[in-house]
Amino acid sequence: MCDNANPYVPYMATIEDTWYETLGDRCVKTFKVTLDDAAARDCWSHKPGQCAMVGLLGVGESMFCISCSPTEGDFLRFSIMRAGKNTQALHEQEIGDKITVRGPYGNNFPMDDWKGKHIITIGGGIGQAPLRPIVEYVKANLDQYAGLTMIYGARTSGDLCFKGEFEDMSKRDDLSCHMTIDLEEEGWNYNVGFVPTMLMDVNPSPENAIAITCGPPIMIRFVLENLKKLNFADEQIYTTLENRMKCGFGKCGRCNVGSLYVCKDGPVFSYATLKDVPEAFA
Amino acid sequence: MDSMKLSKDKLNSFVAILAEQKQLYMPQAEGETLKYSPVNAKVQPDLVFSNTAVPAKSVVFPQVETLFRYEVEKTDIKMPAGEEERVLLGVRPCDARAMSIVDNLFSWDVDDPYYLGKREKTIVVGLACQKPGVNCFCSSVGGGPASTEGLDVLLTDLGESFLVKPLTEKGEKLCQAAGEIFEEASSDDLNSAEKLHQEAAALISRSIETGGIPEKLPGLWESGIWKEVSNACLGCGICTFLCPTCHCFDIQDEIEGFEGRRCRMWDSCMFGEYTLHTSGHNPRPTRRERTRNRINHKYNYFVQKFDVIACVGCGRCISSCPVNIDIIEILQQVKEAQ
Amino acid sequence: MSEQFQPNVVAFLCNWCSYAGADLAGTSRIKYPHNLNVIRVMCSGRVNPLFVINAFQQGADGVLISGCHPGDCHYMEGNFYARRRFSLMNELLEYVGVEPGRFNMSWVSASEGAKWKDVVAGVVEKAKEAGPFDQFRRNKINW
Amino acid sequence: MVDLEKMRTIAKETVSRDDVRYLIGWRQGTYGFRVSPHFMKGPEEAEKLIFSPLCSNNLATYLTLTEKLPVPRGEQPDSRKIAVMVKGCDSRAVVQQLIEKGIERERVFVIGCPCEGVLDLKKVEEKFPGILSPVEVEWSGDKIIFTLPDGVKEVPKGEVLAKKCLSCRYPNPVMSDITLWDEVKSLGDGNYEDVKEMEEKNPQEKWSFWKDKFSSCIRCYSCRNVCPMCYCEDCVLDRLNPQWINRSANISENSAFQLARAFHLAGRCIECGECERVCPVDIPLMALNRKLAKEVREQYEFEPGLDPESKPFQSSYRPNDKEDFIL
Amino acid sequence: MNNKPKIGVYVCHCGVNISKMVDVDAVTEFASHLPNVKVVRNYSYMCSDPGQLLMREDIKNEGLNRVVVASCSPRMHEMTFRKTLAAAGLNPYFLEMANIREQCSWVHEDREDATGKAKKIVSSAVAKVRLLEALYESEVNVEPATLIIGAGIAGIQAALDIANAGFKVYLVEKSPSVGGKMSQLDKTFPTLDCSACILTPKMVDVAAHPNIELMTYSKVEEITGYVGNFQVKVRKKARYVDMDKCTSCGVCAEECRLAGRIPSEFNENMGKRSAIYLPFPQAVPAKYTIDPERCLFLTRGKCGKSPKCVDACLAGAVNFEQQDEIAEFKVGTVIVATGYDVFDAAKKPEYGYAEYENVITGLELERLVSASGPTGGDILIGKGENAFVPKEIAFIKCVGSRDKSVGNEYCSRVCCMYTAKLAHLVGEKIPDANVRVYYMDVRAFGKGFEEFYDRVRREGVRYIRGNPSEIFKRGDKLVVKVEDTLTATPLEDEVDLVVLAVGLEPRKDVREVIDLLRLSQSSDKFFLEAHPKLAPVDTATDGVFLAGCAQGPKDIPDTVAQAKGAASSALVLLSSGKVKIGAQISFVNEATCRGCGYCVDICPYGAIELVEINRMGNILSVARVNDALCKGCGACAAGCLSGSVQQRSFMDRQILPQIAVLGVMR
Ligand SMILES: Cc1cc2nc3c(=O)[nH]c(=O)nc-3n(C[C@H](O)[C@H](O)[C@H](O)COP(=O)(O)OP(=O)(O)OC[C@H]3O[C@@H](n4cnc5c(N)ncnc54)[C@H](O)[C@@H]3O)c2cc1C
Ligand SMILES: Cc1cc2nc3c(=O)[nH]c(=O)nc-3n(C[C@H](O)[C@H](O)[C@H](O)COP(=O)(O)OP(=O)(O)OC[C@H]3O[C@@H](n4cnc5c(N)ncnc54)[C@H](O)[C@@H]3O)c2cc1C
Ligand code: SF4
Ligand code: SF4
Ligand code: SF4
Ligand code: SF4
Ligand code: SF4
Ligand code: SF4
Repeated sequence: MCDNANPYVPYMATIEDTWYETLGDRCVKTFKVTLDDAAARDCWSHKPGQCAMVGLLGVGESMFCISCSPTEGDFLRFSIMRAGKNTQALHEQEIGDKITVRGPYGNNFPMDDWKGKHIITIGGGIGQAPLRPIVEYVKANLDQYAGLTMIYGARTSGDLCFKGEFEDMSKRDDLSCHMTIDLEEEGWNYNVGFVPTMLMDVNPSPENAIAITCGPPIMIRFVLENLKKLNFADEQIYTTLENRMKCGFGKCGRCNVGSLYVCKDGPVFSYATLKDVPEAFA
Repeated sequence: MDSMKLSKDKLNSFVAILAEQKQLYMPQAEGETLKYSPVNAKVQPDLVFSNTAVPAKSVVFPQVETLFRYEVEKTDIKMPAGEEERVLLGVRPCDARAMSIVDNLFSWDVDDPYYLGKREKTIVVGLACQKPGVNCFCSSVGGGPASTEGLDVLLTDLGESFLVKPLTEKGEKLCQAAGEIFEEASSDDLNSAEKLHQEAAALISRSIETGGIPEKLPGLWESGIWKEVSNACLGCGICTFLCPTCHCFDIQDEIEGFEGRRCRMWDSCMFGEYTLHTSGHNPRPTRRERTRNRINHKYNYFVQKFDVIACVGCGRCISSCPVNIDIIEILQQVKEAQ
Repeated sequence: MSEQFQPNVVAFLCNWCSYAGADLAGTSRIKYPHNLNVIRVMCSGRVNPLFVINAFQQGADGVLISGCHPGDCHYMEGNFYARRRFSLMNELLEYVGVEPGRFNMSWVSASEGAKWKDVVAGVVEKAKEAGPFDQFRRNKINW
Repeated sequence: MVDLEKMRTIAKETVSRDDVRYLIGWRQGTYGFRVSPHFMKGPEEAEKLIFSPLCSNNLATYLTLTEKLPVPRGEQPDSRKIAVMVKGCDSRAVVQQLIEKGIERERVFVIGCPCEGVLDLKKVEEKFPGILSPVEVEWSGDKIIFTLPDGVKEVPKGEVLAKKCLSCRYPNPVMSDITLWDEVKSLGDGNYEDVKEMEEKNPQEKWSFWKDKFSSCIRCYSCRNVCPMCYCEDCVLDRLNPQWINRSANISENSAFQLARAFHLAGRCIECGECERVCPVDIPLMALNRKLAKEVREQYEFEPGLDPESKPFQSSYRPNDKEDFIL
Repeated sequence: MNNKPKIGVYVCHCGVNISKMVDVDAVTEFASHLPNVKVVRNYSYMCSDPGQLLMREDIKNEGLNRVVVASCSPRMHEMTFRKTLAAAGLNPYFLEMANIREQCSWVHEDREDATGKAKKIVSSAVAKVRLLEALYESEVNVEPATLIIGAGIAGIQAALDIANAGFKVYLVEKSPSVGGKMSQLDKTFPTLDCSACILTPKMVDVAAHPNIELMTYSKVEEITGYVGNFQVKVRKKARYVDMDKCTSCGVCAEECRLAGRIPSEFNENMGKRSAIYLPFPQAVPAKYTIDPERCLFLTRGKCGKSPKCVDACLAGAVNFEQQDEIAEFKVGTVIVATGYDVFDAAKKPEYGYAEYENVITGLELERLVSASGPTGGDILIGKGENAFVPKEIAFIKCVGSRDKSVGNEYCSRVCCMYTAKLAHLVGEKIPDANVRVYYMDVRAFGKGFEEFYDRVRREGVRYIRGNPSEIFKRGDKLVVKVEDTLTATPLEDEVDLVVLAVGLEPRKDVREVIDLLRLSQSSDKFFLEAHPKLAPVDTATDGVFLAGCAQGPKDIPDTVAQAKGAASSALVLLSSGKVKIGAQISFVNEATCRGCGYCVDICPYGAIELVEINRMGNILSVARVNDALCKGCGACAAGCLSGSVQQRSFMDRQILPQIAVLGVMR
């Protein structure tokens, strides 16, 4: 019964584990959840880049990208920034609490098509959440890809998500990992500077490479510019969009950019597709 | 099944039969506004030609609709009761056509169980228009005063009687159920109906040649006309709430005591919050972008996706817009723009 | 209805006068009906007129706002604003057909325990007379 | 007397000024009796300007409706004036906006148009149904002259004028930088007969009237959007946290919304009647607004939108405000 | 971090006070099913040490982060339990009290009803506590200085006390000299000390004190800021006389072209002065001042060939180039001691004050009996040749006091006694005078007052109970028309002099001070104290105190006592150096504020102002709350249409769930 008859009805899920990625007003908390229903678990299959509607009965639901790769195990992870009504309520939930999940929605990063290529992720702030599954996926199948370069930045070291993981990865010599923050900080041993600048410093070759970027709009704008300077072709550049959405499967309107529905045709888009789509970077 | 005739003095009984079998919806005046409301068998039917303020979409896509219910702090989800069979009587062809257009969206890729559930259980009995409104321009967008798209039965007012034309299996069944009260229609009746249809079409005074517009719109993305045509817009959303093809909705949870429900309700792309991100960023920050989206959605995006213009020319958005933002005028400007 | 209708009144009391007056009624062991429940605010001026509408929506059969007598406001002016706001709210509610007596406002000082009792008794009585409020109670409409 | 030539000349002069960004006036609409706001950027657009009994729109709304887009770094926000044409009631909206600091005096240029009353389109369209081609309409004493496709028709004012105008006390702008023509006599004394009539009814009658009206509200919020006083960045009616009013449209939420809106306009509503005019389901919103306006005027001797220096009604009090309703 | 609320509900039996009428067990059981409730306990006395210990342990062991105590009124024990929370390391504002005693068990008679109500009260508290936020009290430093406005006896006394305690005082006086009304008095009741003799030394002290910066002939132009941190701007008006050079010899005044032609304010316009003048001989500072409104040079630009004063002054002190100076400084507290005005007797035309020269006010008589007065201490009525010594003298009391027709309902408190005093002094000066006093009541409430009143009567002053209706002239006599209400006989009393015992009124220029500090007035239009009994020297504005007649009519002993009270209140703040700021105050959501300023108008404490912010390049004005001024009434929050200003702990989103619970639970 994998074809869920009513797409509006969520699965119940239990929070297995939670922790804070960042602190402060707009802190990010990661939730590791499993679906309660065994049948639902069997049916559920997501790919890097896909999202899900996570919510609470009585509060509402919001779209989040699934920030883990299916290669990590039979669970889901969401890294959620506290921003408004739903996310605030979600942040209050703790291990053992029930939340609702429906999905997975949207397309995914074409991990298969990218096999044999050098994968470059360029993330900023909470924008690393959709990129993390790529990283994990490639890490798990490192032999199938030509390499993995990660560039990740945030305003301060306190705003970096998944910092521990990055620290571990930067110790590995089979990965190229670059962490940066906007301004100098005491005890910070990695790079300082904006992500787009970092990109130029890392200077990745476009040869057989794919660059995926996600972050605040202004960062994306400059990263795209710089990727062009580095001679990346439009088809080699990917990003994910996060327009407001309510249903997740192309009914409620609102998430469209031009004639594309982010929830169905996205959220993953290649720059080749997006560059001519009005509103894509609005 | 062939067309039949329903004498006007039998209209009462026809309505009573329908109302007994199914939930009957008819245009009813609520205060000074006409909208489709459920009626009982005793209603005095009054099939008038003036368009309802709220389109017939409200019957299959109600302004508020419960998706499911639950108890606060509990985990089981209770589905609303199944849909009842219903008949929609006196629908204007444009409204019916709108439903068939919206069907595309709600059955695209993922079926929408609520809409389609209602749609399937609804028999649409239309009434051919004879007195088009000032702002009707259905014939410009592929419809007409006697268009049958989306209808199960079409009635034509012949004066003393209605010509009843079943159009679908559902429609035929409905007519059969009414049985006796119909008379046979003569070929004269058919001819005069045809004539009335043509006369009505001729009465439509507003029009716009829509050919080429979908193709032209993408090129006008940055054009000055959007600012021009949206200056006066209030962002009120009347044009979309009352549009029979507008189908956007919001989803909200509502709590009453210890029970809650998740429901959906009409939303409008003319509202600022529609696309507003929690961060405060809004990809469509002003009425200019919203107006542009409204027109593009109807005349460009929908065409790209489903190959049909998502506008049926009912003229409601023109008549109801408080500041005379006139979609025909906008389309005219689109055509003229360089 | 064989059982007598027990109304549900929501009251907003300022901390310094009316809440203290209600406390005094308590310390003086003055008895009054149980149908009124209190939400404490610092000043009657804090009561947003929309609270009243909301209370009716949420199931109150009556609403009471109570504060210090004019001139006695702990914050000097708060009750003057409250008076102006609720005088209008009162007019508005009556105008749309909310029975008079459902919405009430009173001045009860910290020393008026006895008056508090009278106010409660009066307000509850009026709500009883008016019966259950269902004009625009939420009550799962169209669920 | 309306002098369109003068209106256009002044409009031309005004938009040509360096310190004026654009001018908002009225122009003939796209069909029948409709009129549309005219945003005039240059003198060449002056010919489209009109002023007639059809010009109901309160253009002051646009002074606060215009979105403030982010200003690119290094640029200055456009601080030029916006010129706006106002009738008597509209001018009160401008004054009230000044009182509430919604606009700054030096950012507006107010062109006053003394007004002999505007028409109620519903009445007009009932009288002359199905008219498509734009119609010219003029005042003429106590008559309105319609130049219809099938000839000129004279109609007594009383039959077609908007209700608010029949009792309007401020037909002349109460504030303007320039007034286009001679002042006109006020048509009414602003009595509240209709309100009093409703007040007479018993609660059941009142509610059955309002229940009917409130339940047909589709919650499009046009009434709010068109209101020159409703320009909150984030209206409480839309807010999700806390959620004062649920989104769903039913008698409970609709009533709460209606009462909240009316209350928010107490002592602020300048009775331009726009909210009622735009309501697509014909809810008599003015009856609510006027009720409160009546109380504010009769009991507090206060009228909004008259004196830019005055304190807003809702943020002031008098020690001797009435309190006969208090226990 | 916002953790999921883990609520502990503690239901108190209060001995049997609660449990007798409320089924505590049922409430406990009920509360355990409420959302987010982790621990529910009941106990005989929650406020007792073991009761509090229970909570502290649960907070620590069960990880509770919110507490509801269902017991007595929050007015009783909110503080107690807040401390309990704090002691357990929890923010004290995560507490909500459910009052099931005063407003439940004690007032209901049916156990079932009372229990039902207790459940509702607890639910409502739970609904709110879930949404409470941690709050922090803050402190601000107090600038160790005080501004005193007005240098009458009140201001002088307060200044000396504070300065002696070692703090800086800025004493600002409007007129050219300190001293106020007291300096105009001759003797003071009831002891008949000479006013100048007791006042002058203090005036001199004030000028000489190292901690006092005296600014006479100055005006406070602006006060901004809040308790502990007031920013003050004072305009020191140009005197056109160099204070350092002037030796106070007075030659200039003698030489002045207008010498003897300008009515002297100090002498109630009875004597004359020059355009360059010393208000009175004992004036402090003893420096001359040029009256800019009268001086020929200053008004016309020309005074003969050259101004006589300039020529006359050997010290070269006259300087027409002098400009106003602005002094700016910071203070922690402010004392308002601006005094009073006497009632304008012309407002009672029936007494003919404006018409007849032999109708005078009490204050004028003070000047006439004073040795430093216009007549050198002789009671002479009329000018020059015609001046005469009155023999038949009538006093009329309560002129402008206790009189609704002129809008003064209050008693001026000093007129009874100063009438007695003046009657006595008249007797001293004119031994054969016949003095009678027309009165309504005699109020001799103070220490030694009754004795003094008695003495004056024994001296032969006649007290006649009656309120004169009219005074008119008959020949060269004045006729006082009155009914003796004790004997009910109408009288027409022929006299030579009528003295009106005028009452005390707020100063005509009081608006200036109101605008400076946003002070309120009581119904008598004097400044309103924070509480008539418990805070008579405080105002609604923290750090601002009242002294002397500015707060209401009073005599000198009371004035001095209150001045000392104000000084000590100011010293409390100054010496502790810090003031605490409440936590349950308001804040503005600048993202939604529409800058309408309603809240600014509404706030009784002037705690909100509109500030300009830059939102993505657009300059917008939005409201901002000054934490130090906000008292947390929440009036602003209810008045803000867009809900942009919210009061902490009483936010809309915290109250609405309470309403919901109370409404839904039937
Ligand atoms: C495809 C996609 C992936 C996302 N992935 C993540 C993620 O991994 N981590 C994360 O922290 N956030 C993510 N977001 C953003 C997240 O959905 C919003 O932050 C969240 O909806 C805010 O909801 P709220 O109720 O707290 O805010 P409120 O403003 O109170 O919510 C109002 C409503 O607006 C909608 N909404 C508001 N902002 C957004 C937004 N930016 N995008 C979409 N809908 C919005 C929500 O549906 C919500 O119901 C993603 C959004 C999209 C569309
Ligand atoms: C006729 C008469 C006789 C009296 N006799 C007696 C008596 O015998 N015994 C007795 O106990 N009481 C007597 N009183 C009462 C006595 O005068 C007052 O109690 C006393 O003067 C009060 O002093 P004060 O400092 O409060 O006010 P004031 O003496 O009025 O001093 C106020 C000072 O503030 C200054 N000031 C005002 N506004 C400002 C401003 N904005 N900025 C700067 N400075 C300002 C004024 O110039 C003045 O110097 C008598 C009163 C009257 C009218
Ligand atoms: S109805 Fe008119 S004003 Fe309202 S949103 Fe639509 S176009 Fe704008
Ligand atoms: S305009 Fe009319 S229908 Fe729309 S929200 Fe206002 S009252 Fe309701
Ligand atoms: S409430 Fe209506 S009448 Fe009043 S100002 Fe607003 S739009 Fe005009
Ligand atoms: S209804 Fe109230 S909150 Fe909403 S825009 Fe109008 S004034 Fe503002
Ligand atoms: S009342 Fe509200 S909207 Fe107006 S200035 Fe104050 S906080 Fe802002
Ligand atoms: S809570 Fe009261 S004191 Fe504080 S800012 Fe608001 S109105 Fe002023």
